[in-house]
Amino acid sequence: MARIGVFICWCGENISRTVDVVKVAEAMAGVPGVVTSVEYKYMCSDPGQKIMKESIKNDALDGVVVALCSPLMHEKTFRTAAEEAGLNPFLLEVANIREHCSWVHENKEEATKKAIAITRSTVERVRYNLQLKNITVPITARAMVVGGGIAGIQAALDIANGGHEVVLVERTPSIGGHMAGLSETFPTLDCSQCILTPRMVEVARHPKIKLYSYAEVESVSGFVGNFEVKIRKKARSVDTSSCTGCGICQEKCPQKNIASEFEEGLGKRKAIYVPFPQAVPNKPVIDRKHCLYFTKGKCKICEKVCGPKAIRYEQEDEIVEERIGAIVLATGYETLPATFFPEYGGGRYPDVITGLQFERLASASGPTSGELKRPSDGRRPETVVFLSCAGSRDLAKGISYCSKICCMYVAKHAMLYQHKVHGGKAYVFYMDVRASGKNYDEFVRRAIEQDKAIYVRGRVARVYEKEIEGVKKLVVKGADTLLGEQVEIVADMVVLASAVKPSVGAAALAQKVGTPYDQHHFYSEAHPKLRPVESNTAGIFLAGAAQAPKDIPESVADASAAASKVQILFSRKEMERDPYVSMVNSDRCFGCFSCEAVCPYRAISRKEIKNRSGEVLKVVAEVNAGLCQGCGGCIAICRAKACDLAGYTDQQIFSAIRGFNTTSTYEEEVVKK
Amino acid sequence: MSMNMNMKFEPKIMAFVCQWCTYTGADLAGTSRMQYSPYVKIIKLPCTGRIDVQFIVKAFEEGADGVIVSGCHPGDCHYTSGNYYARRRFEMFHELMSFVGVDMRRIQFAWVSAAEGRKWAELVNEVSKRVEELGPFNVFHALREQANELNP
Amino acid sequence: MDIEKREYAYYPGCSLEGMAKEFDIATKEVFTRLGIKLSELADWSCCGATAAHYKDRLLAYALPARNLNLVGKSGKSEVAISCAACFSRLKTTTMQLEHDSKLKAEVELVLEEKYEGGVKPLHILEILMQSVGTARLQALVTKPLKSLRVVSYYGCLLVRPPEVATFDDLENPTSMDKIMECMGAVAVDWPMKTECCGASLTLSKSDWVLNLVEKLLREAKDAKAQVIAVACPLCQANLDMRQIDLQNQKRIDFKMPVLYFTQLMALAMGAQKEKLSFHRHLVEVQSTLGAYLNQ
Amino acid sequence: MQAHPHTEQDELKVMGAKCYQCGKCSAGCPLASQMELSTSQMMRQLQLGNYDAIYRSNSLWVCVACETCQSRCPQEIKIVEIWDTLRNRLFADKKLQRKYATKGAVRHILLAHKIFLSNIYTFGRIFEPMLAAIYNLRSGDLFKDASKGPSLLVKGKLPLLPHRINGIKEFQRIFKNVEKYRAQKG
Repeated sequence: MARIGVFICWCGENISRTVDVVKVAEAMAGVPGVVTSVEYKYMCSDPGQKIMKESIKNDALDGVVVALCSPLMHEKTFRTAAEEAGLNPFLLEVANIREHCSWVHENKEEATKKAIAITRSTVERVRYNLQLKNITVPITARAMVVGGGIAGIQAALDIANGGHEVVLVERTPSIGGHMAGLSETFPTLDCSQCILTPRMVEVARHPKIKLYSYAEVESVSGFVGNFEVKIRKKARSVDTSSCTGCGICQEKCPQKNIASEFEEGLGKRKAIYVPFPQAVPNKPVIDRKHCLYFTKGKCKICEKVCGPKAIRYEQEDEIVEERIGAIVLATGYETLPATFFPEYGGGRYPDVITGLQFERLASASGPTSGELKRPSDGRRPETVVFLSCAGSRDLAKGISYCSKICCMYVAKHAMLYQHKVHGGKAYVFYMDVRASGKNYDEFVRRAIEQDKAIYVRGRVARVYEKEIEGVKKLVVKGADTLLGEQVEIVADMVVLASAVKPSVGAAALAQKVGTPYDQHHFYSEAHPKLRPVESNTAGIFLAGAAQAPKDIPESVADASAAASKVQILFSRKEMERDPYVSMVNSDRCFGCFSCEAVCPYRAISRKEIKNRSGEVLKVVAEVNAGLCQGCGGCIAICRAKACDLAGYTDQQIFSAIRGFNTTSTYEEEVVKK
Repeated sequence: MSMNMNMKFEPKIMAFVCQWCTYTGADLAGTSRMQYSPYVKIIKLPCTGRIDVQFIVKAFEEGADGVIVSGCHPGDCHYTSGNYYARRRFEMFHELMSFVGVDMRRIQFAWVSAAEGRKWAELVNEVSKRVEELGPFNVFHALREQANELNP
Repeated sequence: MDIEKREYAYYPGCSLEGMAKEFDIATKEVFTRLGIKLSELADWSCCGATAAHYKDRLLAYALPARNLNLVGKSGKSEVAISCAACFSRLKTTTMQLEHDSKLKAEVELVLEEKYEGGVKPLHILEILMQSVGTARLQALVTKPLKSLRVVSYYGCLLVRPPEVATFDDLENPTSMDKIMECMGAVAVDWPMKTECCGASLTLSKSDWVLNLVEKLLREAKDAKAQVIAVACPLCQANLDMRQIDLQNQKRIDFKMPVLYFTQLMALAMGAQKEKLSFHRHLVEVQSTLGAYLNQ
Repeated sequence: MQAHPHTEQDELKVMGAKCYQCGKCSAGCPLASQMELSTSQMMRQLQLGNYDAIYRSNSLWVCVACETCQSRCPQEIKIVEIWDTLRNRLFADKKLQRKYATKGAVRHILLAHKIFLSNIYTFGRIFEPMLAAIYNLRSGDLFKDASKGPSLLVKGKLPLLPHRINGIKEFQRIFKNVEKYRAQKG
């Protein structure tokens, strides 16, 4: 006969407001096998845990149900407490009566009934819980960082400086990310490249960092501590070991009118190119889509001029394999292109540009060497209109969230513009100014008070081009909602603070890695407050704007946090894991190996059953507990009912199903009482 | 299953959900305080790939009037392919159940991700409403009683 | 592309019987030349226009529903419409009644008959662009409107709301421009393609309409347009008629003929000028189009 | 300083709750300069349930339903639908009309719509000369556009005889049925 204890939490008023916890306790007290059933105001507090611990000892419990918040919150807390009291932690189960009950129902009678049913089902389930032991697996103390922007760079350096090897994978030909393209940074106005490039060089020189640039993650298998990663090194068409980075190939290449990605399309590059002068690695790549040799079959000028003979037209993509213990995803962001805004003429009018394009125009290393000129005719813009929330907080454009960084960079842009074009007029259309960082609001005030940016509260409905005295101008039709009036501004340039969204391919990478992401394809953190840089998948960590829009300081803080999480993981030689793995009953197994086919972890192997004389009687399936992740796919497919999943056995689940329904008449009696 | 005829029909609906996506999605509905119908009760599983069709049959046997099976969206499975296998299996199960005469409107397959608290609440309301309209699953429950009489 | 249809049910709309008779004539002329028959719906009635949906939402769906049922009864499933406003009302009705079963029941109640559904309202611009195609249009041009500078004015309801008017771009429509290019004219880009002309206020608050119209005409003039092409009777009336008021009240004479796009098409396809009723316009057409009329 | 008026939640307030006052509607409205409350201010009053302010303003009637606001609204609010409902309420309620629609532009615009509707009620289609004539008569603006009358007639723009549709009886029944239906529903 089981000896089960049930402990029900009020969670202050969170549960007790809609669930009559006393009645739940009464109801459970009457269930066969339940020897104690109590409720308490805050079960997770020290005194609350003490009640449970003492009961485990005094009532000699062999099963415990705690009815409270989601197991994601406190399952670990109570299992640890149970273990301290001498009970196998896996004999404790959580009944979720808060997130799944008290918070989502208003009617007290109905909620109480449901809470009783949930708790009762959990009691029935716990009867069949097995004593389990955590599994230990070895850890490969080697990290992979995906994405070579500021977040990836910071994470890689921190982990490497902590003494562990790091593999850094960057999709483009150089690390540096968006930060390398920024002009100056808020709220200090220090030059972006000046603070970033030393870090990039450090990455290149670090003995513990292996950099794969122009490379992408092909596949990831395995699990925390033991990932196997395949990386596709895209063909650069250049042998990086013999290339000296002298730049003569780039100089002589006749294909010169290709829109430069680094310059956000405002500058040109060659077909063989280094994206920007401070690139790391400072080795060129051939853009095969535009290269004359690859498109027309002749040219080969780069090969002719290359001193060290480093050009490799025949080079192919190469797949390399790496063993990795932890992965940091730092894949960053992109912004909506101007073409996304037909009402503002984006894509039709060359002087309607995005914030990132403005960064290049304002950057000393940019296509205009930092002089502000209109893309259309090179004239100095006398009036510039900045539109914040271009696409952000805009359900019609599919983006419900605030892009967070725009309010600050728009203020910065207005300031930089004023510094570069004295007497110029900067208008900023805004809905709210969200400047909630250290020295941030002061910065915005400075833009308004000292640099005379004219802030207009309202959105712009339309921008159209109109020739006035021989010059093409942009007519901006907005509203000043504080005055309740329409505003029309004739401008020379319109800058869209276009919305931040995750990089292209973020979701595809998440699927390869097996980690969740939200509807916008930002990576999901394990807990919004307490575990912001961990994903829900063990061993996968998050840094920077891949998780949500973030500015530089936040991305760096994230990256260092993720790096420290990686190092905590690497501080041990092996780690403990949940024991929820598949078990095979070799008496029942007849060796069809359907399980082997469905197992995504290659955890099923074949075991020969021999008689005394060594003859093979049959071959059965066997589970490698170190590899099994407990998905249960093998169990559902097994025709012989030979597999079962520890922690989620058929018996436990059948019993839980029964538990929901056997309560019906009983629960009603109690509730009516 | 006996029912007091004076009482309003309160359907019993059992939801088999995976712990990564739908369970967490239901948690999110809770943290967001979305109000929804109380008739759906959750059984947590590691993955929809773990769901044996026997669970569904068992649920009906034990008095359920409706069943929800919900996991991660295609391509999002934590275990890379569990939901894919589950889906294939349910395709076959679907035919089998229709063949034995189960009204398939009582079984709802869905994808609810960890971010879709709203979708979970809507799913619960939708299925509750439908099952309420369909009424108690007496045909199946009667079958069980007959079976019990045959094998006491 | 759809296989070209030879016959459509045709809903001219009230204005095309009166003020916009020339739109009706020109449209029929173009379609005849294309070998497409427009069979006018027997005993069609008013779509209710703006006034009906201001008064009562139910009335606003019931009046078009009557006409949609007439289309079904005539054995056709597609109805060609010239007037942008009628098109919008009829199409909105089909869309609303398709997914709002409560509204559909209400409409059937007041109609005293079933709403059959399944009818597709098409604006003639949509038919010309999507079903006929520019290549075929171009082939019929005999007197190209060479170097005639035309701005196309779409107004509101050819592009809005975007879920109803689906055949062109919301912010920068181009279908009429493309047709004008096919006719040999110079399709001039201008910023006022979809700005409202004041519409139904013309009856009650003509001074407001005057301001809006003045802005539109000024932009057309600034774009060095010679003619404005339109596809809506109310737009035409406002832009044409109010030029007389601008002369009288503000001493501004834009001399800007405002023509239905099918009039220009018919002209390019070689129709006799007498047939195109240019004399019905208040702003004199002859002096601008003279060269093309006397070809 | 006036206290914020508070009213019970209703269907329109719920629809209006999504508005975050960005002003994109007001910014693009072709008739904003004539409106006493801009589109976004109207939405704000709606959020407060201040129907008095909404009806006191001329905005509902200045609006020509060009749909510019709605097609650009970032919150996808059905602005025209909301305004139609507000207009429908006034059309259906004589008391409201007496309170809010007896003066100035509102009176004229409302009158024009009513005359338009009675015109199509009579003929099944619009008979334009009658429309203009009756409007001018009723509004007291006798000579409005009269100067154009003769030239329109000469140019053949105005037909001389009205056309009445054959199915005028059943057509008129639609109007009556709508009235009846509304009366039943209260």
